[in-house]
Amino acid sequence: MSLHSQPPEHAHPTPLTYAKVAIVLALVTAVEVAIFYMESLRPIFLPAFIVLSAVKFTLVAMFYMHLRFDSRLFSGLFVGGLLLAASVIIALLALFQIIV
Amino acid sequence: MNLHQSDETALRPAWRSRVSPSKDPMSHQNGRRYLSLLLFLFPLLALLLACTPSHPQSTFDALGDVAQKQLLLFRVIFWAAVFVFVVVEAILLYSVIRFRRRPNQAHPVPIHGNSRLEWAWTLAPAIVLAVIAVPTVRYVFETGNVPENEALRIKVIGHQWWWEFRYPQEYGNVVTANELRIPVGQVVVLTLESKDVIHSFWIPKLAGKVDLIPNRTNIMWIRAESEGEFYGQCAEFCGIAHAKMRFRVKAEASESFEAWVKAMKAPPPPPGSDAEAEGARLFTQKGCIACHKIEGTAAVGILGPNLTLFASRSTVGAGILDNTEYNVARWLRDPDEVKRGNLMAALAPFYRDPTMRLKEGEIEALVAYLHSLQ
Amino acid sequence: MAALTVPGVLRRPASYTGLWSWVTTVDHKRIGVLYGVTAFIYLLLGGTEAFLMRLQLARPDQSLVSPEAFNQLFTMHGTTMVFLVVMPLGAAFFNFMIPLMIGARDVAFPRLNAFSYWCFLGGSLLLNSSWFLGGAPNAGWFSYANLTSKAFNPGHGIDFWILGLMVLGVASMAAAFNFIVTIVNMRAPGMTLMRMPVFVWMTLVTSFLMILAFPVITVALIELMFDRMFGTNFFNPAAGGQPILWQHLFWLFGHPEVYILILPAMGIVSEILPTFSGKPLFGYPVVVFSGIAIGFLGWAVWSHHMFTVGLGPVANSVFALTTMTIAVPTGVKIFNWIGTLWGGSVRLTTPMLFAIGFIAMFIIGGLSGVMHAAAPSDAQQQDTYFVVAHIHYVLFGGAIFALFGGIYYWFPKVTGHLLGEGLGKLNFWLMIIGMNTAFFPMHFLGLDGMPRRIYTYSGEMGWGLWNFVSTVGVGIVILGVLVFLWNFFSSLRRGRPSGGDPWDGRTLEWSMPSPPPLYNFAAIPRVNSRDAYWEQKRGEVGDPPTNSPRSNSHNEHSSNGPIGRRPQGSYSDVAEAARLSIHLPGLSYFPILVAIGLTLAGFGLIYNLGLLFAGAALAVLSIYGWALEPVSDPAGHPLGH
Amino acid sequence: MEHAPATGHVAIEETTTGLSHRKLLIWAFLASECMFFGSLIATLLVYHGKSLSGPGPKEILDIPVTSVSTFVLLLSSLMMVMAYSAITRGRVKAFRIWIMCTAILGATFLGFQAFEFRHFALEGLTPRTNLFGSTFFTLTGFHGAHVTVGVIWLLSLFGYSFRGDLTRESGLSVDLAALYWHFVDIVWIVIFTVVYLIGVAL
Repeated sequence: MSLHSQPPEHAHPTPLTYAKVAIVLALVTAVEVAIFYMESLRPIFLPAFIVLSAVKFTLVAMFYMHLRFDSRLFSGLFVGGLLLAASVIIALLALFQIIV
Repeated sequence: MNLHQSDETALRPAWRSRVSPSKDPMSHQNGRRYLSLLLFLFPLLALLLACTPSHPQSTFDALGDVAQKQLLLFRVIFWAAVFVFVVVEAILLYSVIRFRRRPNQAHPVPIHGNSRLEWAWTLAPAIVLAVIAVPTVRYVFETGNVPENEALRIKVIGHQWWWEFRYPQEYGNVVTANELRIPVGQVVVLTLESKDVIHSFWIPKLAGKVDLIPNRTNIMWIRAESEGEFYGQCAEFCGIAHAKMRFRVKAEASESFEAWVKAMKAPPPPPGSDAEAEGARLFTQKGCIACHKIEGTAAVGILGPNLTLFASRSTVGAGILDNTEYNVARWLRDPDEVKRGNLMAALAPFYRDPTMRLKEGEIEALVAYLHSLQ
Repeated sequence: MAALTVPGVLRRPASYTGLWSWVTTVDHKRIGVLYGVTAFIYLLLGGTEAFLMRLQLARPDQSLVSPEAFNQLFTMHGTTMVFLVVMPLGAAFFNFMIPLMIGARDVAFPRLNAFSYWCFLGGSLLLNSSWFLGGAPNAGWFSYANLTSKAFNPGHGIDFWILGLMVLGVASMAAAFNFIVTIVNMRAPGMTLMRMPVFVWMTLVTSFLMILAFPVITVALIELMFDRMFGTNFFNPAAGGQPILWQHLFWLFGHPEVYILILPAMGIVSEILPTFSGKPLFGYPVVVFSGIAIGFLGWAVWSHHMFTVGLGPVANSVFALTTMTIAVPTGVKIFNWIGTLWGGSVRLTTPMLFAIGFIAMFIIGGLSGVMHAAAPSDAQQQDTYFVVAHIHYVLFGGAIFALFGGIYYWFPKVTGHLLGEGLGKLNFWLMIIGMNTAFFPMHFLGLDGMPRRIYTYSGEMGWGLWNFVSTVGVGIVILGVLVFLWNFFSSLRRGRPSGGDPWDGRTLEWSMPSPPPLYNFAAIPRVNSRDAYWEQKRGEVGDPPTNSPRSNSHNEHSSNGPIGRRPQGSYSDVAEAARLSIHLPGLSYFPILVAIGLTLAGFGLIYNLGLLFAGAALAVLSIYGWALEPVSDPAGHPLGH
Repeated sequence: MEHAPATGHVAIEETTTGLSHRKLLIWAFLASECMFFGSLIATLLVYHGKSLSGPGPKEILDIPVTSVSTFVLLLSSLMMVMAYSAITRGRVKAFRIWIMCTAILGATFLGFQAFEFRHFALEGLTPRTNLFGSTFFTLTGFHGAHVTVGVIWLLSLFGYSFRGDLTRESGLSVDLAALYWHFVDIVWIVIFTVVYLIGVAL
């Protein structure tokens, strides 16, 4: 239980950090699209897309949504919801035999 | 966490602890205990009365492999549950009665918990459940997986609110309705499909239910160990006439089963009387043939139940009425009165339009014809 | 923020008396009362629906109720009892008690709380209006696709069901968000998580279940609505749709929902038992963690409602095992409750009888639950009266008993009067005898092959006797409820005055007068232990009660006993709040306006696009009004003088 | 997190955790939204490749166009943090510019979506066509509805800033809108990957 967490830190990212994150996000998106058009990479499509979008997801959540700097309670709430949603998706895919 | 008291403290009755006067705004009465004992005896007594296997859909009277396995598992869990029930309710009642507030009683010792006890009563149910889990998983597979040996495969199709049974090619693609005939002692694999909404196929004495779901094929298997007629009923709510979506399963010796298959393929006998001939004519003229099929005649409809060898069935209206002349006439006169919502009453022109109503004489002729089909 | 009401349109309401003060109230106690009274009316309605069904089934081949009506009755009975009775009765206690138990002056978002109630009322009226607008929904409270498709269900009943549930879902979620924030963020100093009363804990777990489970049913409802209204194919077999997707989504919500219904009940029982045993709750941390564990496991068991849809032996085994696992934390709770009684000084007051009745009945429901967990034998029980027996032992013998216990326990706190004990005990015995007579025979019926949801059966089935007994049992339950109503109305004004603390209570709500003043706590108490108020009274552990409510001016009331008929939220309370410079949240029109807008939009989706836009516009404008309106009146104190 | 600058006093409620009520609320809300979009995505994936008739994702989705709109939405997130950063530093004018940019980019994204929906309808894919149509339009439609709500929220904040309602003390109000906006952005990150890239490729 991390409900009694430390008061939030005040080390904000600067606009420069935000811009850097944006550049990374744009690059990763570009890489995704590039991979998409490389037929030779077809076998690794699925893991590559999942990893790359997870990277983007994490960057936005950690920097733009300040989860990295904010109370752990917020991270707990959000990640909890996220994990439950992911488990539901995976369980349904298994039950409908899309994945085994 | 205050889990440091010893067992003795935890279990020491309150009235042995500190005694000092205290006031209680609510006075209490004695003598309720016998009432509450009675209360808990009642269900057990009732249970003894109820477990008589005289009912046509009793799950206690298992006459097929699958139902027997399910019943055996039920009995195992039931007795475990009875044991837990008796022990826990007894302790509950005991502690309520034993630790009733006595006059001039002090505050009891404030016990916050006991970690050894907590472990014990976490493990106890876990162990009971582990014991139950083993046969459960075993029977999930035994009842779920179809036995390997040569089996008769019958397709069951659920309709609002009747059943269609289609036999495989080896049995001449025979199609029948609301009465499933199977050879006794043989594994029968049923593939379950639905034409409209979800239904559930259930013959309590032979096997637990499996659903029939549109756009999906389910499989179940049954094996009747003795000859006889078994009751079945749709178990998934499927609309207005759900309560009247019943059927029968007839398990018979393989010779008579083969004979029935052969008879199903033969054309019907020529009319034996004027009434039967008139009925046959009406069956065509009134349009019955648009929905019903009778092997070897002009009736080739598929919307309604196949009526080949109708007279050899025990029931009419999907298992709801005995197949007597009176009941067939009743059904023909006003199907909606017998079975509200059924599609024959909704679709057939002579029920939709009051001016086209069947006359009594016509009904008699139709009954005579239908009962000649055997 | 500048003071703002929508200029020239709405003056901010200022009256704390009269009908409008109830319409515009944001006081958690009043909202709790509104929730409780509304839910109880629906209990009477749902009970009437049940009784009509029982009369129809009392003998074979009866035709008291037409099949069409029967299908509507069981659909609405289930929907009503789940969404309009057990959940809101729980919400009534959340509302009234949680702030008092954690030492707060109100909930975190008072207007959101009011909105939650009005949405609940709007959704419930939307749902029930179907009775008069062409027929109630008729596909069961689970409304399995594709029986709900336009093709098989052309009327508007299902549309009312969909939209009613959506609006009710908004209400539940609004309440749940509010209680999460309130409990996490508004506890009195010293009230750590592990000092919170168990009822508060169970409310927290329930709230999390609500905010995570309701989106799933919302998506299912949206898909069903789109299928019916716009011709999409989610559950359309002809286009390859899978009707069992509905079942998965429904039970993904539906099983956590079962714990949404039962966890608050377990919380109430965990409050009543220690109070009347004179002992702290046995194994508090274990009880709390079992509650959390039940909340988590509730997500991993939904397919046990689907053992007969042919998921295959592997899936059936997995869900059978996860389901059995739940029996462990449940059993642990029951043992700890018995441990609380053990060695105590048990006072068999009415709330205590209901709490003990809860345990006794819940054991039966729990054990039949384990029987259902065994997938193979469940294949015989699924969709039979055995399941009906099971859910009624859990939801009637369980949830309703605990809620009645809660009503008897907290009625004096809400009204300042005790409910009559004699009538209370009569009420209890009638209900427990009645429910066992009504529901125990259903076990036999189910095992003797009687399916659920059939409007009639033929005499040859041999089900006549037990059905008759069951109907008699429901009659006895109804007598019990009538006794309760008699007790309620006679005690409301003439019941014995209770004073602030009639039961020798343990938790903070008993430390204040009854009914509590508008602002709850004149001085926010400091908490040093779990049974904070016992500690103050007995001085057993913790610090001496220096900064406690005992020492504030309001305790004169409670030590003087009854406070007569001081109406809640009276002018004197408001003046007193002003004197103590307590900022009360201001009254507001906007919560009810948003709720009306949503409800109208619901009707609009069924009947008329214009109405839809009008409702949506009202909701949006009111949300702006809400956002621009300061929480408390900036004039300094809420009287506005 | 209250981004209280050293000088300004923030009228924060005294809370048990030290966190603001509203911020706790929005995070709980976002957790709940995860389940909402999770269920929609689950439906889409369960029906992936199960349509009985065309057109499917391979025939109809246009990766280059959607890549651009994805980029637009990502860029709007950057504008949003800049707006937030500006308001916490008390630069109201800069805030107005950034938040307007965010709203415009959001609206541009919606424009792309409207174009896409219309184009698909002309190509013969509507919500009624097949399972893909039903699941695709419902999922992306609800995402679009969230973006629309976000744009309205942002414009409202823009408006408040002229009433003097928005000062550096009310950074929290912007923070809440920002969290919502970024959430909508990351939902799109998932949708772009799952529906578009994976949907077309596999």
